[in-house]
Order: sequence, then C-alpha cells, then structure tokens
Amino acid sequence: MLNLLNMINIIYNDVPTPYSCYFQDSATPNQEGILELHDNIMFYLFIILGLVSWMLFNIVRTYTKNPMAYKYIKHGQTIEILWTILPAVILLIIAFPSFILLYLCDEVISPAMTIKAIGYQWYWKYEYSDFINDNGETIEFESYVIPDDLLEEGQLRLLDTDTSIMVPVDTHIRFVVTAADVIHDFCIPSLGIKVDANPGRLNQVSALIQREGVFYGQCSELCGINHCAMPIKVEAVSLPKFLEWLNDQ
Amino acid sequence: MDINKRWETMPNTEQEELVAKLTERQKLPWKELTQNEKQAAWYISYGEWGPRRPVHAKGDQAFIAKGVALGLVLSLGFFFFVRQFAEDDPKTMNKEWQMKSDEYLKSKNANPWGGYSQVQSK
Amino acid sequence: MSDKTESPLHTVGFDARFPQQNQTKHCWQAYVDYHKCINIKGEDFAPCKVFWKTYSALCPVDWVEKWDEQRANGTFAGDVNP
Amino acid sequence: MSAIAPITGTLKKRIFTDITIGFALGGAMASYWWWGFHNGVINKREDYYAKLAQLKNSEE
Repeated sequence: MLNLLNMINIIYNDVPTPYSCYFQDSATPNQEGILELHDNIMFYLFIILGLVSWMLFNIVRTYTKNPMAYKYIKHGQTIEILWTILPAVILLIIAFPSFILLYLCDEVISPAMTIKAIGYQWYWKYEYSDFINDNGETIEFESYVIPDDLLEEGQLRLLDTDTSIMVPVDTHIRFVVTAADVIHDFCIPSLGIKVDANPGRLNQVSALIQREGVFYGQCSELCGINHCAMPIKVEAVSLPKFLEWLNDQ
Repeated sequence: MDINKRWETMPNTEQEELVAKLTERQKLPWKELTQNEKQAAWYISYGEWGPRRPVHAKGDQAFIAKGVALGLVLSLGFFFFVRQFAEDDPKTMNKEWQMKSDEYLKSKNANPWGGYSQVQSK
Repeated sequence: MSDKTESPLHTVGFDARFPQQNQTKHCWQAYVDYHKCINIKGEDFAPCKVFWKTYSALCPVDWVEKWDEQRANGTFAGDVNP
Repeated sequence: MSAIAPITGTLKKRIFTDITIGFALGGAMASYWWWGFHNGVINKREDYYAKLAQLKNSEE
C-alpha cells in the first residue's frame, strides 16, 4: 500500500521537497522578481476564481428559477461584449509587468565570469574558459548523475551529480547554454533560470547568486530516454573558496 | 378512468377519438365536466408523455450510478493489478536515508527559509 | 564584488552589437576577427588578444576545434585572409 | 389592468448581490493569499538576507 502512495509522490523542482507545491527558495534577484510577478497574478486569479465559482455554483443551484439562467436565451449582446472585453483588459494588465520582468531578466550587462553549459545525451559539460589550467587548456568537466546503485546514503536520487558547477556568490555570472546533439534545457528553479540549449546556438543568461548554498535543477526539455537522468547541481561558495577550488582543477 | 396509465398503450385511432370527444365536451362550460374528464384533458395536453416525457426514467439514475461505480472499481482493480508488477521502491525511500539527506542539505544551506526536509517515508 | 579592480574574475563584457540572448554571432565574429587580426598583425600583436578572450569565453571548445580544423583544411566559411 | 403589481427588478437585484458575493469570496481568498501567505514568505526571505548582511558586516 505504501508502494502505491509513493507513486503519487511528485518531485517539484533549490532542493525540491516531497509534496511541495510552491517555489524553492530564491537565490537571485531574477527569481525574486518571478516570484513577485507570480504571486501578484495569483492575487487577481483568486478574485476571478471566487467570482466565477460563485456564479457557477449559484446558477447550478437555482437553475430552474434563476432569471440569469433563463434557458431559452440564445444570445445576450451586453454580456457577450462584457465577457470578451474584460478578460482582454485583465490579460493586458498582466502582460505589462510580465514584459518588464522578461526584458530585465534578459539583460547581461557586466558579467564577471562566463560558464558554458553544454547539453549532451545525457549529461552536461561545463567549461570555465575564463580560466586556464597548467597545460594551457580551459577548465572543463562533465557532470553525470549518480546512478541508483552508486548512491551513498543521504544523496538525492536523480538530483546529485558526480561533479557540480562551483560558482562564487555575489558575482555576476553569465551562463552560455548550448547543446551538442538534441535540444536540452538548462533549468535551475532557485536561480530563476530556464534556457533552452539548442545545438548550434549560444544562449546567454545571467545569475547573481546572493547566498551560499546548493541548488538543483533538471534538464527541462524532453531529450530522450535519459532525460530524467541529467540533473544540474550548482554549489555557490565564497570567492576565496571558489578560487581554491579553481586551483585544484 | 386512469387515463395516465392507459393513454400510451391506446391505439392511435382511439386516442384521436378520445381527443375529439373531450374537445366536444370542453365547448360546454367547464363546470359541467366530470373530474375524470378534467384530468384526462389535462393529461393529454400536459402529461408526462411524448415530448414531455422526463429525460431519465425511474430506474435510470440507479443504472447510471451502478455503471459509474463499476467503472471505478474496474479501473482501480486494474491499477492495483498493474502495480503488483512494479519495481521495488528506490533505496532512498526510507527514513534513515532521508534524515541523512536533510543533514547534508542543512550543511549546504539549502532552502534556508522555505524548508528543505526530504523526509517522507515512515 | 564591490571592488571590481581587485576581483580576479574577468570575462567578456556587454557588446552593443550583440545585445540579444543569442550570442552565437558574438562568438563567431570574435573567432573570425581574431584570426583575421593575427593574419594581418602577427600572432604576438597584443590587441588581438581581446578577440581571443572573447571567443574563448563564449565558444564551446568543440566549436573552436572544428573551426581550427576547417581553417587548416582551407574549408573555413569565414573570411580570415588579410 | 392586472390585479397584482408587475414584479420587476429581481434580475438586477440578483445580479448585484451575486456579483457582490462573488467578489467578496474572491477578495477573501486573494487577501489570504497575499497577506496571509505571500507576505509571510517575503518576510522570511528579507529576515534571512538581513541576518546574512549583518553576519557579513560583523566579519569585516
């Protein structure tokens, strides 16, 4: 029976928690903006939901003697105009803040470092080309999911990877996202990032991580049989620690 | 006279005859109509027959309810049957493991205000 | 952080020719420019380094390798001759 | 002339009360969402970052 219950367990997207149904804790201004917009729109949606469900309930309840539900009315000019124009106006009002946020998130003005994320079937490859190792090559590494049978106790299934993206906090980072075979999608909910990784195209997106921590993400474009098994793990550490890690590479 | 029980089984000619007879009778002052005649006239015009027959007959609701229940039971049965062939839970699905995950996530400062707990198994 | 000059992190900044999310052309242009630059001015000409930094920061290593190979074979699509 | 005064205005009255009740219901849900839930989350976040900033300042 427990077996069955677990099947309904849905992992939502920082660290997803079982049965959670709200955002993971934000770590970038972008995600804070997204959250604010989402909650704002939800506010108006709740009002609409209240009105619509009350009307529906009421009409169902008093169907036979409700003048509003008069069943031989075929067309009501006034109400038709009202319920076409009003939703359009509401959508328009929602669209403006949405566009503002969209174009704000799109800006990558003065990044301090660039990380390339390249999607493969089915793993990610990261290149830190701003830095060069002793052999004069750029720092690059691949990141695979830890398979179930190699998981050590406490590791998150299908979320923990063998290598993670190390990034310094309070640094403007540019991610350049592309793919090598099919379309993948580089998505980290806590950072407010979701960019398609298209073969032959470089997409940039910025992130300014405000706190140290570990952030998980998953490939978000169906890319084949192991689509579920190419997670993304970002570890944000202080700048000195990051440089230390860089020297080890 | 029990017109509402006989009416629908009457042959057409008889129905027409009856209607004609009643129409004739209704030309008189209505006070002179007998109770039965009044009832018959009303039934023919407004009774629950022909286009005024209710959409669902008496037993229909029970029939539909039974059908829906049967469908639900069958699909649940199929679901449980299929689940018998399911793989075991992944080894992460136990409390010790999830407590360990929590420790790790805490050390990594995950979800500092929203909560990070992975514990879901008993 | 606040003190930009002290930060050991440097990367390609914003380029008004490529303000979009799509940076493919940015990478490509930098690669072509660099090789054109060194073909004219020679490998050691310092200002060419800017292009080198740009393309190495933006282009995936695979792409660079492929283009290097194409240049060696003479099949490169860009104009890199002086 | 009819003996009973014509009954008018029921539709208008009804629509008016229904819309009022609908918006009141929606307003209640939305208010709970914003002031009961959203503000709580935002406050927790701001508290966290305030503490983080304080910690950083004390370290320097």
